[in-house]
Amino acid sequence: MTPTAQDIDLATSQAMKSSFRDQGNAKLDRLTLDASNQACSESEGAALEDKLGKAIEEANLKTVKFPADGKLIGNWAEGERVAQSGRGLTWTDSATAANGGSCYNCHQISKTELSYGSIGPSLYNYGKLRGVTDPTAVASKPIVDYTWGKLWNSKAYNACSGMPRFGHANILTEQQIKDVMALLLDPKSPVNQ
Amino acid sequence: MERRDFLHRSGATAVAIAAATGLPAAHAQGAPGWNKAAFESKNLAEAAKAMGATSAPIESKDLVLQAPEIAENGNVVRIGAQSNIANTTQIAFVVEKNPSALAAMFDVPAGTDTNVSTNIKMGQSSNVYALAKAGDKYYYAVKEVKVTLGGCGG
Amino acid sequence: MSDPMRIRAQAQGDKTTVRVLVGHEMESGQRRDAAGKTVPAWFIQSISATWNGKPVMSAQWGPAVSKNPFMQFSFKGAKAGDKVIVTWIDNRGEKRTDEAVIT
Amino acid sequence: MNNHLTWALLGLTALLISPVASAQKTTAEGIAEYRAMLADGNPAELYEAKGEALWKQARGPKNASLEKCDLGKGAGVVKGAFVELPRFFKDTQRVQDLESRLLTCMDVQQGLDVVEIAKTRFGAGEQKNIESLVAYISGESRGMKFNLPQAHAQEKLMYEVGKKVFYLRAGPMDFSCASCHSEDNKRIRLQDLPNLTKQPGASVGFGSWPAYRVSAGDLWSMQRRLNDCYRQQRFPYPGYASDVTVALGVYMGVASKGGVSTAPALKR
Repeated sequence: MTPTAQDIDLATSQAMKSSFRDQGNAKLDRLTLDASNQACSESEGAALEDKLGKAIEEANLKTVKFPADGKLIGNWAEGERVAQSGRGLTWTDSATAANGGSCYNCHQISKTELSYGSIGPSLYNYGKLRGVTDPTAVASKPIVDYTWGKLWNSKAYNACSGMPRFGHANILTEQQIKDVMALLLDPKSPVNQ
Repeated sequence: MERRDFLHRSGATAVAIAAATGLPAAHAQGAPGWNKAAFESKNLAEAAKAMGATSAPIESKDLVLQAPEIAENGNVVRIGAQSNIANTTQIAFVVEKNPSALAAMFDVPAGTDTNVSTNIKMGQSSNVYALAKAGDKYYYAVKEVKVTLGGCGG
Repeated sequence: MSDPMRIRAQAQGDKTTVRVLVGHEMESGQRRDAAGKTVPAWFIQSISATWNGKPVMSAQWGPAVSKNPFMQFSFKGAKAGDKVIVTWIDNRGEKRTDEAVIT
Repeated sequence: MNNHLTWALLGLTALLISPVASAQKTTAEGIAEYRAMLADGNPAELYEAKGEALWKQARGPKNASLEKCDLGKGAGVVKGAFVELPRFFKDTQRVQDLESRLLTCMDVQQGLDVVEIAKTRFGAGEQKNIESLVAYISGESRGMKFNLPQAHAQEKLMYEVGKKVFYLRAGPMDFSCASCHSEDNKRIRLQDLPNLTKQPGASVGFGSWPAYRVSAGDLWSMQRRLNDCYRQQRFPYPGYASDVTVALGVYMGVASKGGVSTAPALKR
């Protein structure tokens, strides 16, 4: 007796409803899925159908907000601190403390940090490899804007990206994202040495 | 690894690592003969002195320190030492960058091998020393142990 | 009430290797609890072992020894069936003694 | 005076020595060496011993031991029970993992207030006892192969629910279990992430819990492991022994089929 898809969906939604409760910051509304999470959960790791994927990416691209002052590059040393910190948004974190970017959990970034993850690609020499010698120059604009968009809402470029949507989901502040931008793109950042 | 990395980690565990090895103010009813001064020392030289050394310890190849190059977690680091120096009667472990440098000392009576190991806490990457007393002289061996950040970091 | 130690003493030829695991918090005295209060220091200060009444190891520990401590040493002269007795005393004056038969 | 100079020189020597590290191992080799050194002397042994004593000790309002507890292989049978859990139990008409089954036994055999125990925070009171019990019970299956039953309709359904839940992305960071545990050879920081969707990763991960967790200085049951996964996933709080946690146990346990249980292991 194999359960039908309908049985499974019903049992899953009942299990989700009965199993979780609010704790600290972490409220039940976190289990409401948007279109991206809905589709990417259902696909169980398989690629989305082309049209659906594109639609999700377009909708997410629309959410990307650029800073009003036009400055996209902050301080790389601050960015390194954001990249190191894995704090924030768990039920044991305070709602007022600054969140971290958890970047090293998944990426190699500065060469000096040995403890880095491999879920995402290495970002060592990120700006250098892309020929960024002056991130404020016009020639750098496409890669700088793309990087901002990727940090703000990764699903704008890959519907089922495993990376959090740091700007869109209010994980990092605009200033923190500027600082991470500097870590990746500033020629003086250790990332580009 | 910088010390700030530890201070930046959240949760009780991280705090435990950062504060791994401070000393309490009072030992009103502790074990008799516990060498408080030695456990308050800040480095190898102070520790040896508090243990009774009258001259500075000498580095010796006949003292073999076993310690990992990298520790996945500073809460538990296995260290051991074997002394091939004749008449060794005491073996101690010193972690340079712990708030109190001396971690443990072992008196080795005749008939017991001069080879001991134990688990220690390390607050951050540091030089770790084995210190051995033979006759009235002290000898040491040193190794650097890197303590890494692990897991999700939250 | 403290939990019993796990003592393994194994003889091979003339040499007996002793491994001891102790259930103890080994609290450093600097850690803060969730409420921000300092957790008082609580750690084993001395631990010693005897075989047939003869001391075979005696150690002094500081708070940098890990929680649930481990210690290994070896000595000569014992045989299977002999007893090894281990005693620890912590900074609160609490004490515990356990024994193991050499196998 | 002379003495002072000697002591000062010693400090200097130490400074000079420190950068001269011996032949550098790769980070992975270094971590492997660190783990190998710790392999002997896992503090989980302390919990196993305590758990065995607790299993046999008459406790609770009914002043009874757990020796009549049925973990799936008949009343009182501990050996081999762990590698077949979670499974369906006729008396409760539910699929239960080790922890939820222990709650049933503590209720029925001993008359303990298990609603209260399920609410108790990890590492405190009766929860501490449960962690010792799971260390003992899992240790009795050390070296045995996972072989979860999948004959009952409820067991099949829970497997499918577990799979759905494993891939469910949610929360402010869009994380699911699969975010970290569905590909081979991935790491978070320096920790290897087992691919829990198939062998050998499934039993490497699932099969090492309960484990003594070095970073916590405590024995963690699978329930506690899953609870912390959900915390790091930024999800709301999963209830102790809730359906979602049991379903995940079925999914990972079935995926571990044929793999060897090493629990209670030693983890970072």
